[in-house]
Amino acid sequence: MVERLIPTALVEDNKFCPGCGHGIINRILAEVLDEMKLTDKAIGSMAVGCACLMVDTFGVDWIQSPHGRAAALATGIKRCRPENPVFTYQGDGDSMSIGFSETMYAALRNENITAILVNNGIFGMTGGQMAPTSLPGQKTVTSPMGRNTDLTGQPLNIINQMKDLNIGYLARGSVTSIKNINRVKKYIRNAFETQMSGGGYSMVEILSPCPTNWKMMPDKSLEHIDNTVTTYYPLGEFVKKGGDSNE
Amino acid sequence: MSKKDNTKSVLTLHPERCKGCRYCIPTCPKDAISISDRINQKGYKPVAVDMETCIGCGSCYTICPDYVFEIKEVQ
Amino acid sequence: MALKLMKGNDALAEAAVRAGCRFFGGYPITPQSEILEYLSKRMPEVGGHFVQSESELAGISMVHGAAAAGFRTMTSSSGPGFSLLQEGISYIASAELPAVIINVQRYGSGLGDIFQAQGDYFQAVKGGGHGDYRMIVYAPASIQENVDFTTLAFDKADEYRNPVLVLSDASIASMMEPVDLPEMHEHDPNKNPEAARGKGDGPFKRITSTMYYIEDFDTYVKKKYDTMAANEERWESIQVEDAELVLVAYGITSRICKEAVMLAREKGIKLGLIRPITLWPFPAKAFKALPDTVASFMTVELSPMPMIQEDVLLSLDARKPVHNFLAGMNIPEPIDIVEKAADCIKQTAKGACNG
Amino acid sequence: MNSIICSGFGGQGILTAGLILAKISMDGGKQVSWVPSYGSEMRGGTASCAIKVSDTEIYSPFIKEMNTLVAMNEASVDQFESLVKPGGVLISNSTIIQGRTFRSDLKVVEVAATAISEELKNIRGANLVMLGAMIQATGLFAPEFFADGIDAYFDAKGRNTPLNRECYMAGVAAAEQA
Repeated sequence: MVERLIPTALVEDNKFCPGCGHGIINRILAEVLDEMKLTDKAIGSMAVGCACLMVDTFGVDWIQSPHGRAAALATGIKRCRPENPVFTYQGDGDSMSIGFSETMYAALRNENITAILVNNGIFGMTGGQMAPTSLPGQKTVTSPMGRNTDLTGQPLNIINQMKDLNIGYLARGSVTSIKNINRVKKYIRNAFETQMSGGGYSMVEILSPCPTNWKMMPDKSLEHIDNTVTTYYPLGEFVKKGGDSNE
Repeated sequence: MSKKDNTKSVLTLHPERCKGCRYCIPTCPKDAISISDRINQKGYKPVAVDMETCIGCGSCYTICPDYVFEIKEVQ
Repeated sequence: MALKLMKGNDALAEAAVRAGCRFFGGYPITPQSEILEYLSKRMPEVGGHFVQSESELAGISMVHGAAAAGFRTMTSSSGPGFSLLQEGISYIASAELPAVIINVQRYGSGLGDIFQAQGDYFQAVKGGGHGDYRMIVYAPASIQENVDFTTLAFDKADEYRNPVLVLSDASIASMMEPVDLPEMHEHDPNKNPEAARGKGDGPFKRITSTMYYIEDFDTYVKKKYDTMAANEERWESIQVEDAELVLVAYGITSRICKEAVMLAREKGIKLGLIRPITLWPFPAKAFKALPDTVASFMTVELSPMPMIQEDVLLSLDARKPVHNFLAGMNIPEPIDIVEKAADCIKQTAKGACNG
Repeated sequence: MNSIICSGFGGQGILTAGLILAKISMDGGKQVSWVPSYGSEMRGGTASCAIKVSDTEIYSPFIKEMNTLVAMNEASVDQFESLVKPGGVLISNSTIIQGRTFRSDLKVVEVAATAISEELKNIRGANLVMLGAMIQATGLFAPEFFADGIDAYFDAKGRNTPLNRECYMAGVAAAEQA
């Protein structure tokens, strides 16, 4: 199939900044839901942050979570409605800073949900503050001299936190190239297939550009991910209890 | 695949959605995409596609964050 | 109908189950932990779900999710944990979802201690969370009322699509009394078309602050809470018809005050009692309807500082003196209440009207 | 209105004794309340519970002055004897509480509850011995009615033995002789 049509879940133009990776990730997620015929059943637990901008543009049932609590809301939804695909869509600030506890405990309980964690190394919506995932030396509006790891600790690698847990699926991708985007799509599909087969917690972390707050041109942002960010956050599948997707 | 059943992949462009990030330009294997001179309703200079050169491979669709491109099969 | 001898926390938890509650998320903290313990066993028996959450923040958020999915749901906590619930309560109110919250009050700010107290009054009735919302707050005074008001709380949460708080305390939590439990009630989670269950063939649902989708939200939300305030006041008045001084107390304290009223009457002292059953809306109507004989009031509170006094003064337009009997961490003795009340009656007659 | 405090070491079954009393009172058509008070230790600390039994509405469930004190140990007497109303009943576990002079305005029944329960090979039944003495001494309920109540209580828990009733009846008998 060469036909590439805008998936049905994308009901309006997105509201992200030029070059923002969320737009690509939204489309891949929508494609997977469409292809798996899950769009009509899916329930999303939405983070606070740039993810909020999806609420009118991404056409699945949404529940707006308080900042950081998306995984806890998803737990409540999934326990009550186990037949529905339930996912969180969160940035790194939401899922790994204020919501680190909720994110980790959903994984520790092996909740049968899918977490889409978008890592752009920064708090985007609030104006580019340092995130737990910001790189050493990274200049942000709250680390104007560059992130000092002596004072702020090392960047948080969520995959390392989760890879030894009893969970269903764990992967990290990026959206910097056709190859990487196709790979992320496969990861997201694997994640939802894990959930739909009752395989437990599935999480896909996606390295994504934030040209606006990185103060970088979009093309340079993609190069920055490939050349620098992935050295801290290697790509790949880290936990895969089920088989390959039959895509 | 498309050749077998005599269909052709044709690009549909939605330039009003374009925010001018230019991800598609280096991604296009045929260098068929450029920035136009006009300004769209979002206030950006949208991309333009040389339809003669385009092979409908869908690379632009894949990289575009703003759903500017679609590839349709036509007879 | 067979009466059952039950502990306050257990009876409350069973009432929730019988009201159709099928999801509970919560975190251990004394003196509410028995609610968790009870429901961890009971929920699976009725096909419901129990999650011991990693924190109160997560617990209330799980409740938020379950409520959005259309289920009757509850969390419970005490003191420090109740503080952590405020974030979620505000969000649930803002999304206009029904949920029942239990606060089994314990003593003190900060860590405090595990015994009975009434110091969470302001946080409960003035709204501990951010923004423009109110909650109906029920103050049970017996195990039967723990059951009755928890049951009612689920109905009112559905009726107004708003969280409802049951404000219990450590003594009601741990004591036992006979209760008449209601029949089992099943709640249909799909009854509300707005429940999240996947969009199906219809439009997708956005369960978030309703302010985004309601025109003239200011007027809408004010009307919502004005209606609740106007319709939901509940109270009990005892011997106020000829009283000179009316005691005001809620929950467990009101029962000690009832005894004080009886004791006072034996001594010829004309005491009455207004027991607010709803703390929000505060039963202002009870104060408007009093006879002229009532010259002053005395609140009796398990707190070192007066709290309900503020709402009594508002209900009276501050026209009459309101004294306090502040028991702090000690259970007050009825005789001490009577003696202080007699003293206040004398003071009021002399024209003194402070504290 | 009858107000009763049962008090002893944690683990002596004192809360259960109060609970059985409350349950049987409820089944007997009375209004009841049961309020526990115990130290932080699950076992070995001082434990007590306050029971009110009444024909009319119980206002405060708390007890300051009581009609009856069921004391399983010395500490219980120290803490509560002065709060028993004049003419009230004090049941004292004389296996543990020995050589003590009690208030003269109380009806004191000394019963060797722990020893009796040991003799009957039901060491955990000392609380039932105390309850038997209490029922006999106060006349709160007919002793046979209460004995049936004890059987019903343990039957409902699925762990009754005839020894429970025996312990209780031994307490009744001890109070009769006292």
